[in-house]
Amino acid sequence: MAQSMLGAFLAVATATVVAATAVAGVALWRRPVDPTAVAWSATLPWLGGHEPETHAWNRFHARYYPMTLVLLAFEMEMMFMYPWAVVFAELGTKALVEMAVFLALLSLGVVYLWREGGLAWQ
Amino acid sequence: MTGTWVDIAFGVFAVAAAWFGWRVFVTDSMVRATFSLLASFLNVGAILVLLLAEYLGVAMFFMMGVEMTVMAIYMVAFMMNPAGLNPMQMVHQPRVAVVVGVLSTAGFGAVALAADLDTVAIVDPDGTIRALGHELMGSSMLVMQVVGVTLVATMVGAVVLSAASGRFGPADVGSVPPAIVPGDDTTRPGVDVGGDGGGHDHDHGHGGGAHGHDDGGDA
Amino acid sequence: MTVVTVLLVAAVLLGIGTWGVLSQQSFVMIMMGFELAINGVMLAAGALWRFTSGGEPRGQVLVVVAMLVMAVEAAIGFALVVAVSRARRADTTEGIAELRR
Amino acid sequence: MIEVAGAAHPVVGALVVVAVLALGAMAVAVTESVVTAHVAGSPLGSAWSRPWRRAALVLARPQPVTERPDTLLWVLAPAAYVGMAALGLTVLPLGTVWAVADVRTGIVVLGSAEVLAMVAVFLHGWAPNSPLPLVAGYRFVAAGLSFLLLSIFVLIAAALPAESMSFGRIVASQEDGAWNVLRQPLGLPLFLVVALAVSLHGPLDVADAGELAGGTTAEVSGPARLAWGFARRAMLTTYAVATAVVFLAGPAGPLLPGWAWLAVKSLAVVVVLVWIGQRTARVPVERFVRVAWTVLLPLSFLHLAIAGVVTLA
Repeated sequence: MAQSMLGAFLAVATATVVAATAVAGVALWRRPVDPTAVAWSATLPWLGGHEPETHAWNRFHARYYPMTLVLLAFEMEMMFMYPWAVVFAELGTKALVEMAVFLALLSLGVVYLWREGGLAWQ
Repeated sequence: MTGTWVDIAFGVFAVAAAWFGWRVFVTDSMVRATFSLLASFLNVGAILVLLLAEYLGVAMFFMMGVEMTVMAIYMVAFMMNPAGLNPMQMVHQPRVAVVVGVLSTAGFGAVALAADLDTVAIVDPDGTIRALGHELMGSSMLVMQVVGVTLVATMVGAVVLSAASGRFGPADVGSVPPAIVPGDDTTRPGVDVGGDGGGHDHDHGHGGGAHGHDDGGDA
Repeated sequence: MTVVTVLLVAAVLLGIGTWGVLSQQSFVMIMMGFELAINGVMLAAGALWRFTSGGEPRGQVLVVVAMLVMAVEAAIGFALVVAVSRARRADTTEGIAELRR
Repeated sequence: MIEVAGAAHPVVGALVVVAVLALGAMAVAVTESVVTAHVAGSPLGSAWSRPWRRAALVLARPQPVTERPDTLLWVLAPAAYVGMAALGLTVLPLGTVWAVADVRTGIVVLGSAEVLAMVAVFLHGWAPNSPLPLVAGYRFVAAGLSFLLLSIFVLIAAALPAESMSFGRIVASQEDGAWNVLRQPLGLPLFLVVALAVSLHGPLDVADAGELAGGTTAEVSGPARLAWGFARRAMLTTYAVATAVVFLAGPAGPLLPGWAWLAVKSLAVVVVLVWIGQRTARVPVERFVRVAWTVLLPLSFLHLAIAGVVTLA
């Protein structure tokens, strides 16, 4: 059975790679702008015709730092919830209560984030 | 899949994991560094699937995908020169680091070679997920609830440190010296806003350092 | 694929991670080094679980705990980066002069 | 009765996945065109063929050149995005007893595909070295990190009665009991939000909408643009199939063969998704983030509680 599990993942991997490669082929097929026709714009971003005011590859401050950090901690609960889901029906109320306590605990963190204004753009 | 194919797949994933891990610290582009680390994680996840730890391997894809996306945000925000357009050296004590790195590999590897580990076949390879579920709901229940408390503490700590303003105004009031000119952030003692100020006096040649702090747009 | 070969791969990842932690100056790059080292630890734990424990579920719990360490390290580490950058405008270890005193 | 199907031959599986994604993307394109024409009240006659004419036009366009783009990542981004649509599709049952690979960790695989798709969109914005795509990439990540939790909770709730994370078992559990759309009523709307957001459609089309200056696609034209357009429709296809499988018992149904039922149900989901997209205004990302964490996340907790109690009852 273990071998058939690996066989299943071989099929998963093959399909993923084949589909991705096919699209990579299309995306590779690029037709460059004739640089003699539009000389100045040939190496600048197009931006719908606007002149770029900044270099894009500069430092970029995202405005949602606290949310990302709370998510990092919060999503750890997934590691416990998936196996929990599999044995849930078997264990019944005990499993329900246990996960309710766990999630209630974690929700405190989210509530704190919300109350501190961490969901607004910083 | 037969044993030979598993060995071949393991070899490919192992080499890829190490190679991408090495690329993290030699590429100039911060986004490439971050997603090289992700690629290393994905290959280790694939090895875990080969090791029949199906759930842990696949979950690695999930968890590390999120973690590295967040990592990329911070890499671009807090590294001068995120795209690596100006090659620069951002390292210190390089020789010591290499020696210690090699030594730790050798030491750990020697332990692996020397330890006389008995191979025990997995009793129930198809029941590993269910077994983990029973473990977490049974004898490791305390682990899970302690983890819950740890995570809450982490979330609160992260919000306290990273939120610019809480319910009661700016988060760093009182923790920083006031500005010389009222309201002018740039005249605060100890704040470096010059193009080539004291905070960045080591050997990375670039021009986009401190003045890039405020360049970011709104997402 | 034997327990020894997998542990050797884990050792290589651990070594590269250690090298990264010690040689990098930027906070975020140092954290990348830590994460790569933990990556090696998780692989080693997976190998020992597979080959020496007979599928004992606690071995899997160990990997989950390693992942937890990584998440906590990342969350608090990034938060510190933001806080230090906001207060001191520094983003490398050398940038915080106070730590030298 | 759905049995765990094991695995198809890798070559057969790959061909089926590519075929389904291609057909699905075409169906989505035609649906979009027809629904748009219907909503606008314009004649439907030319709407059927409009996607093909537009594709031909896009193909003929030249590709702008930016200064020092990250070419590797630029090509990789649409490929990875389609790859993740394919990855998600492999674990879904596509016929009564057939899936490419009905693995035991199905819902985790779909979740991983969703997360890595977010990475692909970010890279698509990063790679061209142009401000507008970059901003769009960050915008999408803010949304992505928020809707992620919803999809995980919804899929975990579906796994409760199935006692398994495999999609085959999830379908089987619905044949034994009621369809999930009835016994887990909050799940479908929550999952539709996720489907729209991850496939860059409708009110959550924050990454590459035309009105947002093209977003991550601002610097992409010609074949690469066609590839991206295909990719986001392929992703919608995967999520439509997933919706049909998780909430409408996928291939289950009388008379018709399983794949036909799945196709009918998936197409219905596509029509609903596209229609929602045409009838609702785009949500600013900041507002979406706030709503996702303060309204939708508590709703998904409630959903989980309902699913748990119903499973035990």
